[in-house]
Amino acid sequence: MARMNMIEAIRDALDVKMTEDSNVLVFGEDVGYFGGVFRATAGLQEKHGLHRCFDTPISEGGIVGIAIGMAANGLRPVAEIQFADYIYPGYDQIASEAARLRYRSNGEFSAPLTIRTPVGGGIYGGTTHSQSPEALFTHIAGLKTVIPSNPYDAKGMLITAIEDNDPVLFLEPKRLYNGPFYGDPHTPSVSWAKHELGEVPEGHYTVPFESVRKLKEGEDLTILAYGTMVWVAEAAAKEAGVNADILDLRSLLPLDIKAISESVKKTGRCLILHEATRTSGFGAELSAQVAEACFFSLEAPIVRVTGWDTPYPHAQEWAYFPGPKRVINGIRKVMGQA
Amino acid sequence: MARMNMIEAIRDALDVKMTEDSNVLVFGEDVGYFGGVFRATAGLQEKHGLHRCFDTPISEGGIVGIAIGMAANGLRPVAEIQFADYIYPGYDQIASEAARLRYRSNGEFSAPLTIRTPVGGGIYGGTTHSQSPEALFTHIAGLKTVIPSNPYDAKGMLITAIEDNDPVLFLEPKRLYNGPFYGDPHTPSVSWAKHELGEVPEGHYTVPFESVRKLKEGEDLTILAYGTMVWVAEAAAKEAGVNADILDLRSLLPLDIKAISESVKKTGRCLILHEATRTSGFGAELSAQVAEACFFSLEAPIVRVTGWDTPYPHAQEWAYFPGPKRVINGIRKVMGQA
Amino acid sequence: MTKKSNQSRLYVPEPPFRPGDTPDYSHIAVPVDHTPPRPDPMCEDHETAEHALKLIRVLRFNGEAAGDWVPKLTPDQMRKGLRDMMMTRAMDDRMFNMQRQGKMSFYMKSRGEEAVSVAHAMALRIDDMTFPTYRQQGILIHRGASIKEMMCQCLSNAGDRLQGKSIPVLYSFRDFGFFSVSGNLGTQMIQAVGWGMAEAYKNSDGIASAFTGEGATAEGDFHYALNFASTYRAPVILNVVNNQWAISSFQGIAAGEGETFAARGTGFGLATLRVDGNDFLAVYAATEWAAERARRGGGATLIEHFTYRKEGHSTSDDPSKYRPENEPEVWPFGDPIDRLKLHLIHIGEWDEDRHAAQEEACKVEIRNIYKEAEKMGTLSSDTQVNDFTMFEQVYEELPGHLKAQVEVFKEEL
Amino acid sequence: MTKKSNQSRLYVPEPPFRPGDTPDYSHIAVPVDHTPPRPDPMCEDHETAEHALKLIRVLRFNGEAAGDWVPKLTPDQMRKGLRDMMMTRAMDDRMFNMQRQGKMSFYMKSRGEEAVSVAHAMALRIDDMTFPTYRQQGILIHRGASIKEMMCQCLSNAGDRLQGKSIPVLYSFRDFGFFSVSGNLGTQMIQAVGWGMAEAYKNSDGIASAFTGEGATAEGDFHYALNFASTYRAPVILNVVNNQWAISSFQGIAAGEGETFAARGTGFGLATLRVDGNDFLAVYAATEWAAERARRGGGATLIEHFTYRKEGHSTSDDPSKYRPENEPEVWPFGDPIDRLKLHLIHIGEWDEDRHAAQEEACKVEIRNIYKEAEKMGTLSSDTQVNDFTMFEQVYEELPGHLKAQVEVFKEEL
Ligand SMILES: Cc1ncc(C[n+]2csc(CCOP(=O)(O)OP(=O)(O)O)c2C)c(N)n1
Ligand SMILES: Cc1ncc(C[n+]2csc(CCOP(=O)(O)OP(=O)(O)O)c2C)c(N)n1
Ligand SMILES: [Mg+2]
Ligand SMILES: [Mg+2]
Repeated sequence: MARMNMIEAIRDALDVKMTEDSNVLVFGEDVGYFGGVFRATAGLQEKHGLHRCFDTPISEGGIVGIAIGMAANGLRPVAEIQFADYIYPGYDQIASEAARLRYRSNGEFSAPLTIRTPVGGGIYGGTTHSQSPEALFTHIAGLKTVIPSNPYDAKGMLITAIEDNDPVLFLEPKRLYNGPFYGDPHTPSVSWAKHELGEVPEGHYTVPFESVRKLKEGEDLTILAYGTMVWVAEAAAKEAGVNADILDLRSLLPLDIKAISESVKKTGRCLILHEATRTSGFGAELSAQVAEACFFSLEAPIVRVTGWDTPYPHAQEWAYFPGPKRVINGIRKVMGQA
Repeated sequence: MARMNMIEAIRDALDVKMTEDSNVLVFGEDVGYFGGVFRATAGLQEKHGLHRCFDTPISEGGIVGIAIGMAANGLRPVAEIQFADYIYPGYDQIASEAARLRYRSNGEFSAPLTIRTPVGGGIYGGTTHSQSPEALFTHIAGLKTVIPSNPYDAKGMLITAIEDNDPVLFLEPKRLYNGPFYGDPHTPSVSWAKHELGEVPEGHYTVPFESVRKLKEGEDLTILAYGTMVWVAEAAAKEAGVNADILDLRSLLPLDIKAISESVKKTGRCLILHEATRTSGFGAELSAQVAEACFFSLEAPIVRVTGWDTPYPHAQEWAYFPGPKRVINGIRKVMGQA
Repeated sequence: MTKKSNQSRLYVPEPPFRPGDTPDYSHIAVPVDHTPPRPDPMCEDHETAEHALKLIRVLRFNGEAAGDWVPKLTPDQMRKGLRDMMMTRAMDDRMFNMQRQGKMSFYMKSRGEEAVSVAHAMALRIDDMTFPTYRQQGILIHRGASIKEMMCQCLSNAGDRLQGKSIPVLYSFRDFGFFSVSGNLGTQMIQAVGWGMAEAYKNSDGIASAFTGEGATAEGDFHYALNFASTYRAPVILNVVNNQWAISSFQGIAAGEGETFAARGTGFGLATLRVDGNDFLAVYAATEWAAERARRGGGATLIEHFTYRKEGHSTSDDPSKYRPENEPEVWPFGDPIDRLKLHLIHIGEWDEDRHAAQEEACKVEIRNIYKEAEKMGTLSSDTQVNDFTMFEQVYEELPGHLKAQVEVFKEEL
Repeated sequence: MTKKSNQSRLYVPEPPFRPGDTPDYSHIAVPVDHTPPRPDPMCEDHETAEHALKLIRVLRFNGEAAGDWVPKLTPDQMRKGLRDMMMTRAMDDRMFNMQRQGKMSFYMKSRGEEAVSVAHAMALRIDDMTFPTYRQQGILIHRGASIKEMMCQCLSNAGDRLQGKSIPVLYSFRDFGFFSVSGNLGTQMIQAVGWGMAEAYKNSDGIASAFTGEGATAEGDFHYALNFASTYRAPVILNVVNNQWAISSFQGIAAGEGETFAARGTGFGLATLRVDGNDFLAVYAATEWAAERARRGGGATLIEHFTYRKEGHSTSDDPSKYRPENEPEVWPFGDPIDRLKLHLIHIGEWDEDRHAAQEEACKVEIRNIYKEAEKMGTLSSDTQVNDFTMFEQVYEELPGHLKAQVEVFKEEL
């Protein structure tokens, strides 16, 4: 066991897989010698060689494109997209190609690749360093979309992703790299060193995707969250004085709808959180599925607390971010107190 | 008044605007001399000149990119993407650029462009000529996404789109080009010539976006549909013998949630239809919004009837398509009969 | 290049001839000494810069094979090439007619371009992975894939290895080095580079060869392919099939002021060849050169195959709407089958009678294969693909939500 | 070009020097007769093919201006250019320091590249729309945009014309022909072509000029720009600022085996110039040439500005992690300010004292402007941007769902 922050856990997962399996290659913009703008691949080139971890041209479409060709040819590429905001030039290769190669060839070819990319706000990154585009990928059949909220999961899920025989989009909430973030930028940051989920086993282990992690057992309401919002949920529930079942979804597609509906059937109330733009965000799908599965148990309307339907502004970052206040207001609404 | 099919109505809208406003330019793959693979621009180059309606390289990113530059410089470009399945290479220019230019420049620049593109199945187009990617666009703040279901609306809404000062994605259900389609490929096609909505006024008129069109007044349940599914809804409701309030949404973003919730409050039941892949489809957003607005009026869970979470298969097209049987099963479920 | 105005004006290129015009292509008449010399395949890239602007030719119109690029092919090999092209054409014709009879939803012919696929395939190893578009069926025919299986794919019937998932012509034949064809233009170019990088990474000497139409070179994927192939010196061949047309758009829309598509590679430091795509021996020779270069670590070559799309874009297209009906006939580079035939006759290895007999034999063989294929169903008969297969191969294993959808689907049957 | 292996191997380019190495750039030492002749701006594109491989230079290291490309600039104009560069640098230095003090979230300097933006802007008309990246602040300074407004944008304060919506440096100044800078690399290139096409369509003689770093040429948008500019003969200048680095990646990652970035345009039939980007007069001359060509209907020019990024990529970057610390000093092309200064002194129009005084004056002026700007707030002070402005300018008018969200937001205040 070692204490790691989330970047270290991710790097460790890559290191474990690169050591185990010479088919695992790591590449992306600035990931080679330098080790990535968030340092997730620092030291990997030095340790595993220039051919195992290298820089690419600034071309997200090209990065995904070569990953597909390599994956179809037996390798296990792990590509980094520097910020999720820059994934769109690669969107066609992801959605039309990686996700559908197995289908269109009826299983003759497939694309077992992993795309890692940082998501979310909280670093004053403005419109182009803060996005959470998960819902644009959960609509794509053939792709898996997952998002860890802590170092332990990050390592285990990344290993699962690399070993998965289908393409996986692995989203990394950048605001959590150094520690859990409870939603208030003005209180000093906590570090993973002080959190039990910063305990990361050495070597190989996996965390399955379709397996909700329950943060807290509660009876009053169910809170569905993923990524950064998991920690905001915890803080807000505490502040609101409610006894919440808080579920960290880990994987959005596939989704552990069984665990989710069990919880909502128990509590009768459901709050859904995400940082992304509200309309057609993944919260919509969660809301629809929960209502479909638990209609007769619901005692109040499901409430979504989300980012606004605007680009992510720079100066107004904390007015955009669905912080504790917005979440608490949401809790009150679900609890019928507002 | 003239009888027009949907292609003719679209062409007429372009012609009206090109005649009225020399800033309106039309371009895309094969749209010039040939007039487009669906003939929507046939004759426009001959009538308005080579500079007003022309072919582009096969580069959806380039097409949207020049449209942004032109629109920012005072023109009113109308770009055609040959099939919506091919829009992804232009996704970055649409989502990151066209949709956000006004915001990031705080109104100093904007991109009043229109992108027309055919969507939906029903022509044995398989995975790459059948998609309905609307939900990938309704998540994008700054963009409007609309979809007409008949010639009258198509013309009026396209003129609205061209005159709109924000970027508009104008989706054309290709299965409706020649006539309404009631969901059964084995019964002979009907033509717009025989349908009242094939009556299209001459000259300039507009149909506002945020204005649901009620197909049928009913009390038993509300059916929310758009594009091709509007007509399938009509046929299925009839066959199921229910008295449905059928709403043709016309515009997905912005959405006329007021009219929608009035209807659901009245009927207490809601069925949502779309052809697109289910997970994170626009039906999820509709379901969430309806539940938020009408929770206490709902007598049964909202039901979504959609395409499957698979690519659109070729031979199994009609097994994929949410045809009358699936819709009727959905109706039964909403009515508590299943 | 068209003369420039003395003021900036929106310029929109137009093809020289439209329906009603009498096409005259004498300006691209074919000079005998047009062919540039054959450099060593491991030469520096700039040594092929002029090749991007010229046209590698071997077969003269009198049937002679001449010049630096004459490949060492035996008469048997050439006869096999001829037959593969003729089989390809016979199959195309048959399938086109069957589509017209409603047996399948769609079809795409490769008439006029058969040398590009057949000769190219012949110069590769069978384990070199090709990344084709929808007009390289000749690769499969040359490599001996089952024509019946190809037809069953087009018919989406019980014999379709893709179980009806894809539209006709988007074949996938891994064992024959034929990558699953995508309906999205261009995407395969950069994937081929990734495939080639993987070969190099594994220290294998396999290579990849990718095809795009000249129209689709405008996609970003083409640029990515040139760039990544250049940066990582990937063992790939990037082929641009310039058949003059992209549906209704003439090549000038994609080419712009650029003189050739091969020249697109020059700025990337790739080797660049431009070849008469209707000349079987020239295509073979250029491919052989590029394959050797790639295999030996010399990196990628961009080959422009200069040819002509003699028929409509697909069964959905009517080319008389946008080009003169007789343009295919007056196109000055002849027909690839006729030209190889003439060469074989010229060297005394073939004659008109054998040719006529072979033409008939191909037709009969294709007809017979087709009959067998059709026995397994057609799209217009009761499709014999089990509808439930549509849920398979989305993922390796059926996830929970798809299992649920299978159940919903059962209710509607 | 590095020697090739005799077997295909995955090749990954590496920069010549890494931290700890002693960088030696004598191999790109600067020949005196490197400069190609100046053709007529309306020449055929292939007449500039060699220009893509050479380097247009005017200023010798001894301060002399020589050769075909010496532009007709008065001493006053050159002094203005010098001052604009010095102001740009002074502002960059100040803002960098203020970022370090937490006054703003982020900043990006353009040290070493000031000639590229200032001289380029000087050779354009003010109504020519530029499509910059984040390192062309010199255009705004040259064109006389308010430095205070620029600073307020970086500070996201009450004086920010963008009301805090964008991160620092992503300016938008329509009245100064400065298109809203995008955080997404490359996208502006093809937009500029569209802008230029619109100018041509309107029969205006305005042109557009777009900038990309050499790293971002790998994006598809660069390819689209070359292609569409070529096809429609758009009146645009496409500038590649090759400052050797893209964050931590040396130019070889983007360039691959390609010899120059200018050569990327050759295959498209564009005019292609490659210019010493540290040479104010050469940048001016090349831009003037390209602008004339575009304005008169000659179409687009691709200009590679060969320069060097002397500082970190941004305030978030530490270049000593990936390149030798003294590399900027040993880079053989000198400093753009020093070189223009020397020229002015050489022709007797400037001296060391005046230069020192001007340097001090720029510093003071910038400091004073900054003080005024900071009075309007900083990101770390109570931000003076009204939070509700975040809902504005998403659309021209607030749609219903955003009105509802405004109400929800009110509840949390
Ligand atoms: C990304 C994308 N855009 C558009 C299309 C529609 N489309 C199919 S084929 C074609 C023309 C292709 O022309 P070319 O590349 O020259 O190939 P050819 O058909 O001549 O072999 C077009 C526009 C597509 N399939 N994919
Ligand atoms: C589409 C996209 N991908 C990645 C990034 C992240 N990024 C910002 S600047 C940069 C390097 C750009 O290098 P270059 O184009 O050479 O410009 P320079 O910084 O040297 O001026 C990268 C990778 C981005 N902003 N946009
Ligand atoms: Mg073509
Ligand atoms: Mg750079």
